[in-house]
Amino acid sequence: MPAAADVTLLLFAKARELVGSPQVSVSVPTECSGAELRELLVQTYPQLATLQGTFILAVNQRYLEADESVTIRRGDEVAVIPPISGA
Amino acid sequence: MPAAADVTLLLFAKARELVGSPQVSVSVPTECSGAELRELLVQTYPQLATLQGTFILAVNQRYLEADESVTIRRGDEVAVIPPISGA
Amino acid sequence: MDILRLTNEPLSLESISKEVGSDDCGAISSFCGTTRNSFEDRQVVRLEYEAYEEMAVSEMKKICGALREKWSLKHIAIYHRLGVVPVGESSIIIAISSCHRRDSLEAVAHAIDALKARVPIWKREVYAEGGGAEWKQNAECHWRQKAKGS
Amino acid sequence: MDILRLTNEPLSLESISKEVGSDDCGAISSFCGTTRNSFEDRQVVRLEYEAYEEMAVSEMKKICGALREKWSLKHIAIYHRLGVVPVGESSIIIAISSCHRRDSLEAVAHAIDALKARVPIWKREVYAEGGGAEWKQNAECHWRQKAKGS
Repeated sequence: MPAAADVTLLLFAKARELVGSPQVSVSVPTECSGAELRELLVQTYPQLATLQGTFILAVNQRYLEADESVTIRRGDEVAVIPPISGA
Repeated sequence: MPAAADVTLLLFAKARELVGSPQVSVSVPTECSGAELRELLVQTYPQLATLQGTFILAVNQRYLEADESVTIRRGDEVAVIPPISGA
Repeated sequence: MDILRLTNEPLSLESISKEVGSDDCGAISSFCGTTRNSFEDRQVVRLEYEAYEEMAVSEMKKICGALREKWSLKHIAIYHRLGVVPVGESSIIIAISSCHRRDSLEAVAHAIDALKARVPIWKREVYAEGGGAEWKQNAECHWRQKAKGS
Repeated sequence: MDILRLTNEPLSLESISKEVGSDDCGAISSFCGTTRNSFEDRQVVRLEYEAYEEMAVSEMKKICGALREKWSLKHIAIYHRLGVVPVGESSIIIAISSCHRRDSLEAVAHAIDALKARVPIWKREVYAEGGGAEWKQNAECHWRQKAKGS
Protein backbone atom coordinates (compact mmCIF):
# COMPACT_ATOMS: atom_id res chain seq x y z
CA MET A 1 0.00 0.00 0.00
CA PRO A 2 1.46 3.34 -0.96
CA ALA A 3 1.44 6.02 1.72
CA ALA A 4 -1.79 7.97 2.09
CA ALA A 5 -2.85 11.31 3.53
CA ASP A 6 -6.15 12.68 4.74
CA VAL A 7 -7.00 15.83 2.85
CA THR A 8 -9.89 18.25 2.54
CA LEU A 9 -11.73 17.85 -0.76
CA LEU A 10 -13.54 20.98 -1.97
CA LEU A 11 -16.42 20.61 -4.39
CA PHE A 12 -17.87 23.39 -6.53
CA ALA A 13 -20.79 24.03 -8.85
CA LYS A 14 -22.04 20.81 -10.48
CA ALA A 15 -19.58 18.70 -8.50
CA ARG A 16 -20.99 20.07 -5.25
CA GLU A 17 -24.51 19.31 -6.41
CA LEU A 18 -23.60 15.76 -7.44
CA VAL A 19 -21.81 14.86 -4.22
CA GLY A 20 -24.24 16.81 -2.07
CA SER A 21 -21.66 18.66 -0.01
CA PRO A 22 -19.25 21.59 -0.52
CA GLN A 23 -16.44 19.75 1.20
CA VAL A 24 -15.52 16.29 2.46
CA SER A 25 -12.50 14.59 3.98
CA VAL A 26 -10.82 11.91 1.88
CA SER A 27 -7.70 9.76 1.94
CA VAL A 28 -5.41 10.03 -1.09
CA PRO A 29 -1.93 8.73 -2.01
CA THR A 30 0.93 11.05 -1.08
CA GLU A 31 2.53 10.62 -4.51
CA CYS A 32 0.46 10.49 -7.69
CA SER A 33 -0.30 12.19 -10.99
CA GLY A 34 -3.27 14.41 -11.77
CA ALA A 35 -4.86 11.71 -13.86
CA GLU A 36 -4.39 9.09 -11.13
CA LEU A 37 -5.83 11.35 -8.46
CA ARG A 38 -8.82 12.20 -10.61
CA GLU A 39 -9.47 8.51 -11.29
CA LEU A 40 -9.28 7.72 -7.59
CA LEU A 41 -11.72 10.47 -6.68
CA VAL A 42 -14.25 9.22 -9.21
CA GLN A 43 -13.90 5.73 -7.70
CA THR A 44 -14.39 7.16 -4.22
CA TYR A 45 -17.31 9.36 -5.33
CA PRO A 46 -19.06 7.63 -8.25
CA GLN A 47 -21.48 10.58 -8.36
CA LEU A 48 -18.63 12.48 -10.07
CA ALA A 49 -18.66 10.03 -12.98
CA THR A 50 -20.86 12.27 -15.11
CA LEU A 51 -18.21 15.01 -14.79
CA GLN A 52 -15.31 12.70 -15.60
CA GLY A 53 -13.34 13.95 -18.58
CA THR A 54 -14.46 17.53 -17.98
CA PHE A 55 -13.20 18.38 -14.49
CA ILE A 56 -9.66 19.18 -13.43
CA LEU A 57 -8.10 19.23 -9.97
CA ALA A 58 -6.30 21.86 -7.95
CA VAL A 59 -3.98 21.13 -5.03
CA ASN A 60 -3.51 23.95 -2.54
CA GLN A 61 -5.09 26.40 -5.00
CA ARG A 62 -2.85 25.43 -7.87
CA TYR A 63 -4.09 23.67 -11.01
CA LEU A 64 -2.82 20.10 -11.37
CA GLU A 65 -2.32 18.90 -14.94
CA ALA A 66 -3.22 15.30 -15.78
CA ASP A 67 0.38 14.35 -16.54
CA GLU A 68 1.83 16.29 -13.60
CA SER A 69 3.13 14.54 -10.48
CA VAL A 70 2.36 15.94 -7.05
CA THR A 71 3.30 15.27 -3.44
CA ILE A 72 0.31 15.52 -1.12
CA ARG A 73 0.49 15.96 2.64
CA ARG A 74 -2.02 15.54 5.44
CA GLY A 75 -4.26 18.60 5.67
CA ASP A 76 -3.67 19.70 2.09
CA GLU A 77 -6.58 21.12 0.12
CA VAL A 78 -7.66 19.35 -3.05
CA ALA A 79 -10.41 20.83 -5.21
CA VAL A 80 -12.62 19.36 -7.91
CA ILE A 81 -12.94 22.04 -10.53
CA PRO A 82 -15.65 21.63 -13.21
CA PRO A 83 -15.25 23.68 -16.41
CA ILE A 84 -15.28 27.33 -15.42
CA SER A 85 -17.79 29.98 -16.52
CA GLY A 86 -16.69 33.18 -14.85
CA ALA A 87 -17.61 36.63 -16.21
CA MET B 1 -11.19 87.26 -63.57
CA PRO B 2 -12.72 83.96 -62.57
CA ALA B 3 -16.06 84.05 -60.82
CA ALA B 4 -15.96 84.73 -57.08
CA ALA B 5 -18.26 84.16 -54.13
CA ASP B 6 -18.48 85.72 -50.68
CA VAL B 7 -18.20 83.04 -48.02
CA THR B 8 -17.98 82.79 -44.25
CA LEU B 9 -14.48 81.82 -43.12
CA LEU B 10 -14.35 80.04 -39.74
CA LEU B 11 -11.10 80.11 -37.77
CA PHE B 12 -10.20 77.81 -34.92
CA ALA B 13 -7.54 77.34 -32.26
CA LYS B 14 -4.21 78.84 -33.38
CA ALA B 15 -5.72 80.18 -36.58
CA ARG B 16 -8.32 82.12 -34.61
CA GLU B 17 -5.59 83.54 -32.38
CA LEU B 18 -3.45 84.56 -35.35
CA VAL B 19 -6.23 86.29 -37.28
CA GLY B 20 -7.83 87.66 -34.13
CA SER B 21 -11.38 86.60 -34.93
CA PRO B 22 -13.38 83.37 -34.96
CA GLN B 23 -15.00 84.22 -38.28
CA VAL B 24 -14.65 86.63 -41.18
CA SER B 25 -16.21 87.17 -44.56
CA VAL B 26 -13.98 86.59 -47.57
CA SER B 27 -14.26 86.44 -51.36
CA VAL B 28 -13.00 83.23 -52.99
CA PRO B 29 -13.10 81.71 -56.49
CA THR B 30 -16.13 79.54 -57.22
CA GLU B 31 -13.94 76.82 -58.75
CA CYS B 32 -10.58 75.88 -57.29
CA SER B 33 -8.54 73.12 -55.65
CA GLY B 34 -7.82 72.75 -51.97
CA ALA B 35 -4.21 73.84 -52.48
CA GLU B 36 -5.24 76.90 -54.48
CA LEU B 37 -7.82 77.94 -51.88
CA ARG B 38 -5.33 77.50 -49.07
CA GLU B 39 -2.75 79.60 -50.92
CA LEU B 40 -5.30 82.34 -51.53
CA LEU B 41 -6.35 82.45 -47.88
CA VAL B 42 -2.73 82.84 -46.75
CA GLN B 43 -2.35 85.70 -49.24
CA THR B 44 -5.53 87.29 -47.92
CA TYR B 45 -4.53 86.69 -44.28
CA PRO B 46 -0.72 86.73 -44.04
CA GLN B 47 -1.10 86.05 -40.31
CA LEU B 48 -1.86 82.46 -41.31
CA ALA B 49 1.58 82.07 -42.87
CA THR B 50 3.02 80.43 -39.76
CA LEU B 51 0.37 77.71 -40.08
CA GLN B 52 0.92 77.15 -43.80
CA GLY B 53 1.81 73.54 -44.54
CA THR B 54 0.07 72.34 -41.38
CA PHE B 55 -3.54 73.45 -41.79
CA ILE B 56 -6.22 71.94 -43.99
CA LEU B 57 -9.56 73.34 -45.12
CA ALA B 58 -13.13 72.20 -44.82
CA VAL B 59 -15.97 73.36 -47.04
CA ASN B 60 -19.45 73.02 -45.61
CA GLN B 61 -18.10 70.76 -42.84
CA ARG B 62 -16.34 68.42 -45.22
CA TYR B 63 -12.54 68.07 -45.41
CA LEU B 64 -11.08 69.36 -48.67
CA GLU B 65 -7.94 67.57 -49.86
CA ALA B 66 -5.17 69.61 -51.48
CA ASP B 67 -5.62 67.95 -54.86
CA GLU B 68 -9.42 67.97 -54.72
CA SER B 69 -11.50 70.38 -56.77
CA VAL B 70 -14.50 72.12 -55.26
CA THR B 71 -17.35 74.36 -56.37
CA ILE B 72 -18.02 77.13 -53.88
CA ARG B 73 -21.19 79.16 -53.73
CA ARG B 74 -22.12 82.42 -52.05
CA GLY B 75 -22.88 81.83 -48.38
CA ASP B 76 -20.87 78.61 -48.15
CA GLU B 77 -18.87 77.92 -45.00
CA VAL B 78 -15.12 77.48 -45.32
CA ALA B 79 -13.05 76.54 -42.26
CA VAL B 80 -9.33 76.79 -41.53
CA ILE B 81 -8.48 73.64 -39.59
CA PRO B 82 -5.12 73.52 -37.82
CA PRO B 83 -3.79 70.06 -36.84
CA ILE B 84 -6.34 68.52 -34.47
CA SER B 85 -5.74 67.46 -30.89
CA GLY B 86 -9.04 66.09 -29.68
CA ALA B 87 -9.28 63.61 -26.79
CA MET C 1 -1.50 48.62 -7.66
CA ASP C 2 -3.76 45.61 -8.30
CA ILE C 3 -7.30 45.78 -6.88
CA LEU C 4 -8.90 42.34 -6.98
CA ARG C 5 -12.33 41.80 -5.50
CA LEU C 6 -15.00 39.13 -5.32
CA THR C 7 -18.19 40.64 -3.96
CA ASN C 8 -21.90 39.96 -3.55
CA GLU C 9 -22.63 43.69 -3.86
CA PRO C 10 -23.59 45.49 -7.10
CA LEU C 11 -20.59 46.82 -9.02
CA SER C 12 -20.06 50.50 -9.83
CA LEU C 13 -18.11 51.32 -12.97
CA GLU C 14 -17.70 54.93 -11.83
CA SER C 15 -16.12 54.11 -8.50
CA ILE C 16 -13.95 51.30 -9.90
CA SER C 17 -12.78 53.66 -12.65
CA LYS C 18 -11.94 56.29 -10.02
CA GLU C 19 -9.93 53.71 -8.09
CA VAL C 20 -7.61 53.16 -11.05
CA GLY C 21 -7.52 56.84 -12.04
CA SER C 22 -4.27 58.70 -11.54
CA ASP C 23 -3.29 62.30 -12.30
CA ASP C 24 -0.14 61.15 -14.08
CA CYS C 25 -1.99 58.83 -16.46
CA GLY C 26 -4.30 59.88 -19.26
CA ALA C 27 -6.01 56.60 -20.20
CA ILE C 28 -8.50 54.33 -18.46
CA SER C 29 -9.91 51.39 -20.41
CA SER C 30 -12.64 49.20 -19.04
CA PHE C 31 -14.84 46.23 -19.71
CA CYS C 32 -18.18 45.47 -18.16
CA GLY C 33 -19.88 42.06 -18.55
CA THR C 34 -23.61 42.09 -17.84
CA THR C 35 -26.39 39.53 -17.52
CA ARG C 36 -28.20 39.11 -20.83
CA ASN C 37 -31.93 38.40 -20.90
CA SER C 38 -31.66 35.39 -23.20
CA PHE C 39 -29.42 32.54 -24.22
CA GLU C 40 -30.14 30.70 -27.47
CA ASP C 41 -33.81 31.70 -27.51
CA ARG C 42 -34.37 30.86 -23.86
CA GLN C 43 -35.35 33.67 -21.54
CA VAL C 44 -32.82 34.16 -18.74
CA VAL C 45 -34.23 35.32 -15.40
CA ARG C 46 -30.89 35.68 -13.58
CA LEU C 47 -27.39 34.33 -13.24
CA GLU C 48 -25.96 32.84 -10.06
CA TYR C 49 -22.21 32.86 -9.57
CA GLU C 50 -20.00 30.95 -7.17
CA ALA C 51 -16.22 30.87 -6.83
CA TYR C 52 -13.30 29.03 -5.28
CA GLU C 53 -12.56 32.37 -3.72
CA GLU C 54 -9.00 32.03 -2.52
CA MET C 55 -7.85 30.41 -5.73
CA ALA C 56 -9.82 32.87 -7.87
CA VAL C 57 -7.98 35.80 -6.29
CA SER C 58 -4.69 33.95 -6.65
CA GLU C 59 -5.32 33.31 -10.35
CA MET C 60 -6.32 36.95 -10.83
CA LYS C 61 -3.00 38.01 -9.30
CA LYS C 62 -1.20 35.84 -11.82
CA ILE C 63 -3.17 37.48 -14.62
CA CYS C 64 -2.09 40.91 -13.35
CA GLY C 65 1.52 39.80 -13.28
CA ALA C 66 1.28 38.59 -16.87
CA LEU C 67 -0.40 41.85 -17.96
CA ARG C 68 2.33 43.94 -16.36
CA GLU C 69 5.02 41.93 -18.11
CA LYS C 70 3.57 42.85 -21.46
CA TRP C 71 2.14 46.34 -21.01
CA SER C 72 3.03 49.50 -19.11
CA LEU C 73 0.12 49.81 -16.69
CA LYS C 74 -0.55 51.98 -13.66
CA HIS C 75 -3.46 50.36 -11.81
CA ILE C 76 -5.49 47.24 -12.54
CA ALA C 77 -8.92 46.59 -11.01
CA ILE C 78 -10.79 43.32 -11.49
CA TYR C 79 -14.14 42.98 -9.71
CA HIS C 80 -16.23 39.85 -10.10
CA ARG C 81 -19.68 39.63 -8.57
CA LEU C 82 -20.87 36.49 -6.77
CA GLY C 83 -24.33 35.30 -5.85
CA VAL C 84 -27.36 36.46 -7.83
CA VAL C 85 -26.79 38.85 -10.72
CA PRO C 86 -30.12 39.99 -12.23
CA VAL C 87 -30.62 40.75 -15.92
CA GLY C 88 -28.93 44.00 -16.95
CA GLU C 89 -26.54 44.12 -13.99
CA SER C 90 -22.76 43.69 -14.09
CA SER C 91 -21.06 40.44 -13.14
CA ILE C 92 -17.54 41.62 -14.04
CA ILE C 93 -15.80 44.95 -14.29
CA ILE C 94 -12.18 45.26 -15.36
CA ALA C 95 -10.64 48.75 -15.39
CA ILE C 96 -7.00 49.51 -16.17
CA SER C 97 -5.11 52.80 -16.27
CA SER C 98 -2.01 53.60 -18.31
CA CYS C 99 -0.16 56.64 -19.62
CA HIS C 100 -0.82 55.59 -23.20
CA ARG C 101 -4.14 54.25 -24.33
CA ARG C 102 -2.84 51.31 -26.41
CA ASP C 103 -1.49 49.69 -23.24
CA SER C 104 -4.71 49.72 -21.23
CA LEU C 105 -6.94 48.96 -24.24
CA GLU C 106 -4.97 45.83 -25.12
CA ALA C 107 -4.52 44.80 -21.49
CA VAL C 108 -8.26 44.88 -20.77
CA ALA C 109 -9.01 42.63 -23.76
CA HIS C 110 -6.32 40.22 -22.59
CA ALA C 111 -7.51 40.29 -18.98
CA ILE C 112 -11.07 39.26 -19.75
CA ASP C 113 -9.82 36.42 -22.00
CA ALA C 114 -7.43 35.19 -19.32
CA LEU C 115 -10.07 35.40 -16.60
CA LYS C 116 -12.52 33.32 -18.64
CA ALA C 117 -9.78 30.76 -19.28
CA ARG C 118 -8.30 30.32 -15.81
CA VAL C 119 -10.18 31.83 -12.88
CA PRO C 120 -12.30 29.26 -10.96
CA ILE C 121 -15.69 30.96 -11.01
CA TRP C 122 -18.90 29.25 -12.12
CA LYS C 123 -22.15 30.56 -13.56
CA ARG C 124 -25.58 28.99 -13.25
CA GLU C 125 -28.13 30.29 -15.70
CA VAL C 126 -31.73 30.32 -14.47
CA TYR C 127 -34.44 30.30 -17.14
CA ALA C 128 -38.04 31.47 -17.16
CA GLU C 129 -41.26 29.44 -17.19
CA GLY C 130 -40.04 26.24 -15.62
CA GLY C 131 -37.08 26.09 -18.00
CA GLY C 132 -34.86 25.11 -15.08
CA ALA C 133 -31.23 26.07 -14.61
CA GLU C 134 -27.90 25.09 -16.09
CA TRP C 135 -24.22 25.31 -15.14
CA LYS C 136 -22.40 27.01 -18.03
CA GLN C 137 -18.95 26.34 -19.50
CA ASN C 138 -16.67 28.99 -21.01
CA ALA C 139 -15.43 28.13 -24.47
CA GLU C 140 -12.15 29.62 -23.23
CA CYS C 141 -11.80 27.27 -20.22
CA HIS C 142 -8.16 26.29 -20.56
CA TRP C 143 -8.61 22.54 -20.06
CA ARG C 144 -11.73 22.27 -22.20
CA GLN C 145 -9.57 23.43 -25.05
CA LYS C 146 -6.92 20.86 -24.27
CA ALA C 147 -9.54 18.11 -24.13
CA LYS C 148 -10.83 19.17 -27.55
CA GLY C 149 -7.32 19.11 -28.98
CA SER C 150 -6.47 15.63 -27.70
CA MET D 1 -28.31 54.02 -31.51
CA ASP D 2 -25.44 56.53 -31.68
CA ILE D 3 -25.16 59.02 -28.82
CA LEU D 4 -22.76 61.81 -29.78
CA ARG D 5 -22.22 64.73 -27.46
CA LEU D 6 -19.97 67.74 -27.11
CA THR D 7 -20.44 69.28 -23.67
CA ASN D 8 -18.90 71.74 -21.24
CA GLU D 9 -20.16 69.66 -18.30
CA PRO D 10 -18.15 66.98 -16.45
CA LEU D 11 -18.54 63.50 -17.95
CA SER D 12 -19.90 60.52 -16.03
CA LEU D 13 -18.70 57.07 -17.04
CA GLU D 14 -21.51 55.45 -15.04
CA SER D 15 -24.32 57.30 -16.76
CA ILE D 16 -22.79 57.02 -20.23
CA SER D 17 -22.29 53.30 -19.67
CA LYS D 18 -25.93 53.00 -18.61
CA GLU D 19 -27.00 54.77 -21.79
CA VAL D 20 -25.40 52.10 -23.96
CA GLY D 21 -26.45 49.22 -21.69
CA SER D 22 -29.09 46.86 -23.01
CA ASP D 23 -30.64 43.72 -21.49
CA ASP D 24 -30.02 41.77 -24.68
CA CYS D 25 -26.29 42.56 -24.74
CA GLY D 26 -23.67 41.24 -22.35
CA ALA D 27 -20.66 43.44 -23.11
CA ILE D 28 -19.89 47.13 -22.60
CA SER D 29 -16.38 48.32 -23.41
CA SER D 30 -15.25 51.84 -22.67
CA PHE D 31 -12.38 54.26 -22.88
CA CYS D 32 -11.83 57.32 -20.76
CA GLY D 33 -9.19 59.96 -21.62
CA THR D 34 -8.20 62.19 -18.72
CA THR D 35 -6.06 65.29 -18.21
CA ARG D 36 -2.57 64.29 -17.12
CA ASN D 37 -0.63 66.48 -14.70
CA SER D 38 2.48 66.72 -16.87
CA PHE D 39 3.75 66.71 -20.41
CA GLU D 40 7.45 66.11 -21.08
CA ASP D 41 8.50 67.26 -17.61
CA ARG D 42 6.32 70.35 -17.65
CA GLN D 43 3.56 70.59 -15.09
CA VAL D 44 0.12 70.85 -16.68
CA VAL D 45 -2.44 72.97 -14.82
CA ARG D 46 -5.38 72.29 -17.11
CA LEU D 47 -6.44 71.61 -20.69
CA GLU D 48 -8.76 73.83 -22.70
CA TYR D 49 -10.69 72.30 -25.57
CA GLU D 50 -12.51 73.90 -28.48
CA ALA D 51 -14.30 72.32 -31.44
CA TYR D 52 -15.77 72.98 -34.85
CA GLU D 53 -18.92 71.61 -33.26
CA GLU D 54 -21.15 70.87 -36.23
CA MET D 55 -18.34 69.22 -38.17
CA ALA D 56 -17.10 67.35 -35.10
CA VAL D 57 -20.50 65.71 -34.65
CA SER D 58 -20.67 65.00 -38.37
CA GLU D 59 -17.25 63.31 -38.32
CA MET D 60 -18.23 61.31 -35.23
CA LYS D 61 -21.29 60.06 -37.11
CA LYS D 62 -19.04 58.89 -39.92
CA ILE D 63 -16.87 57.07 -37.38
CA CYS D 64 -19.96 55.31 -36.00
CA GLY D 65 -20.96 54.25 -39.51
CA ALA D 66 -17.50 52.81 -40.13
CA LEU D 67 -17.55 50.98 -36.78
CA ARG D 68 -20.94 49.43 -37.53
CA GLU D 69 -19.71 48.22 -40.92
CA LYS D 70 -16.97 46.23 -39.26
CA TRP D 71 -18.43 45.10 -35.93
CA SER D 72 -21.81 44.00 -34.58
CA LEU D 73 -22.62 46.77 -32.09
CA LYS D 74 -25.74 47.72 -30.17
CA HIS D 75 -25.18 51.29 -28.94
CA ILE D 76 -22.25 53.68 -29.36
CA ALA D 77 -21.72 56.71 -27.12
CA ILE D 78 -18.98 59.26 -27.75
CA TYR D 79 -18.81 62.21 -25.36
CA HIS D 80 -16.12 64.88 -25.74
CA ARG D 81 -15.79 67.64 -23.21
CA LEU D 82 -15.15 71.26 -24.28
CA GLY D 83 -13.85 74.26 -22.34
CA VAL D 84 -11.66 73.77 -19.30
CA VAL D 85 -10.81 70.21 -18.24
CA PRO D 86 -8.83 70.17 -14.98
CA VAL D 87 -6.16 67.60 -14.14
CA GLY D 88 -7.64 64.19 -13.40
CA GLU D 89 -10.96 64.84 -15.12
CA SER D 90 -12.22 63.22 -18.32
CA SER D 91 -12.08 64.92 -21.69
CA ILE D 92 -13.40 61.93 -23.66
CA ILE D 93 -15.55 58.93 -22.90
CA ILE D 94 -16.36 56.30 -25.49
CA ALA D 95 -18.67 53.46 -24.46
CA ILE D 96 -19.92 50.73 -26.79
CA SER D 97 -22.25 47.78 -26.17
CA SER D 98 -22.32 44.50 -28.07
CA CYS D 99 -23.55 40.95 -27.59
CA HIS D 100 -20.00 39.60 -27.79
CA ARG D 101 -17.10 41.30 -26.10
CA ARG D 102 -14.63 41.11 -28.98
CA ASP D 103 -16.83 43.46 -31.02
CA SER D 104 -17.08 46.27 -28.49
CA LEU D 105 -13.47 45.90 -27.29
CA GLU D 106 -12.08 46.27 -30.82
CA ALA D 107 -14.57 48.97 -31.78
CA VAL D 108 -13.62 51.20 -28.83
CA ALA D 109 -9.92 51.00 -29.72
CA HIS D 110 -10.74 51.88 -33.31
CA ALA D 111 -13.09 54.72 -32.30
CA ILE D 112 -10.52 56.57 -30.23
CA ASP D 113 -7.92 56.24 -33.01
CA ALA D 114 -10.39 57.52 -35.62
CA LEU D 115 -11.47 60.40 -33.40
CA LYS D 116 -7.90 61.54 -32.85
CA ALA D 117 -7.28 61.33 -36.60
CA ARG D 118 -10.35 63.08 -37.97
CA VAL D 119 -12.57 64.94 -35.53
CA PRO D 120 -11.92 68.74 -35.52
CA ILE D 121 -11.34 69.36 -31.83
CA TRP D 122 -8.32 71.23 -30.45
CA LYS D 123 -6.51 71.13 -27.12
CA ARG D 124 -4.59 73.95 -25.49
CA GLU D 125 -2.28 72.82 -22.71
CA VAL D 126 -1.75 75.34 -19.92
CA TYR D 127 1.43 74.96 -17.87
CA ALA D 128 2.38 76.00 -14.36
CA GLU D 129 4.68 78.77 -13.16
CA GLY D 130 4.53 81.11 -16.13
CA GLY D 131 5.21 78.24 -18.52
CA GLY D 132 2.51 79.60 -20.82
CA ALA D 133 0.20 77.57 -23.00
CA GLU D 134 0.45 75.59 -26.22
CA TRP D 135 -1.89 74.26 -28.89
CA LYS D 136 -1.24 70.54 -29.25
CA GLN D 137 -1.21 68.31 -32.33
CA ASN D 138 -2.26 64.67 -32.42
CA ALA D 139 0.31 62.36 -33.96
CA GLU D 140 -2.70 60.66 -35.54
CA CYS D 141 -4.05 63.82 -37.25
CA HIS D 142 -4.80 62.42 -40.70
CA TRP D 143 -3.17 65.19 -42.71
CA ARG D 144 -0.08 65.54 -40.50
CA GLN D 145 0.69 61.99 -41.48
CA LYS D 146 0.24 62.73 -45.16
CA ALA D 147 2.52 65.74 -44.90
CA LYS D 148 5.19 63.58 -43.30
CA GLY D 149 4.87 60.99 -46.03
CA SER D 150 5.33 63.45 -48.89
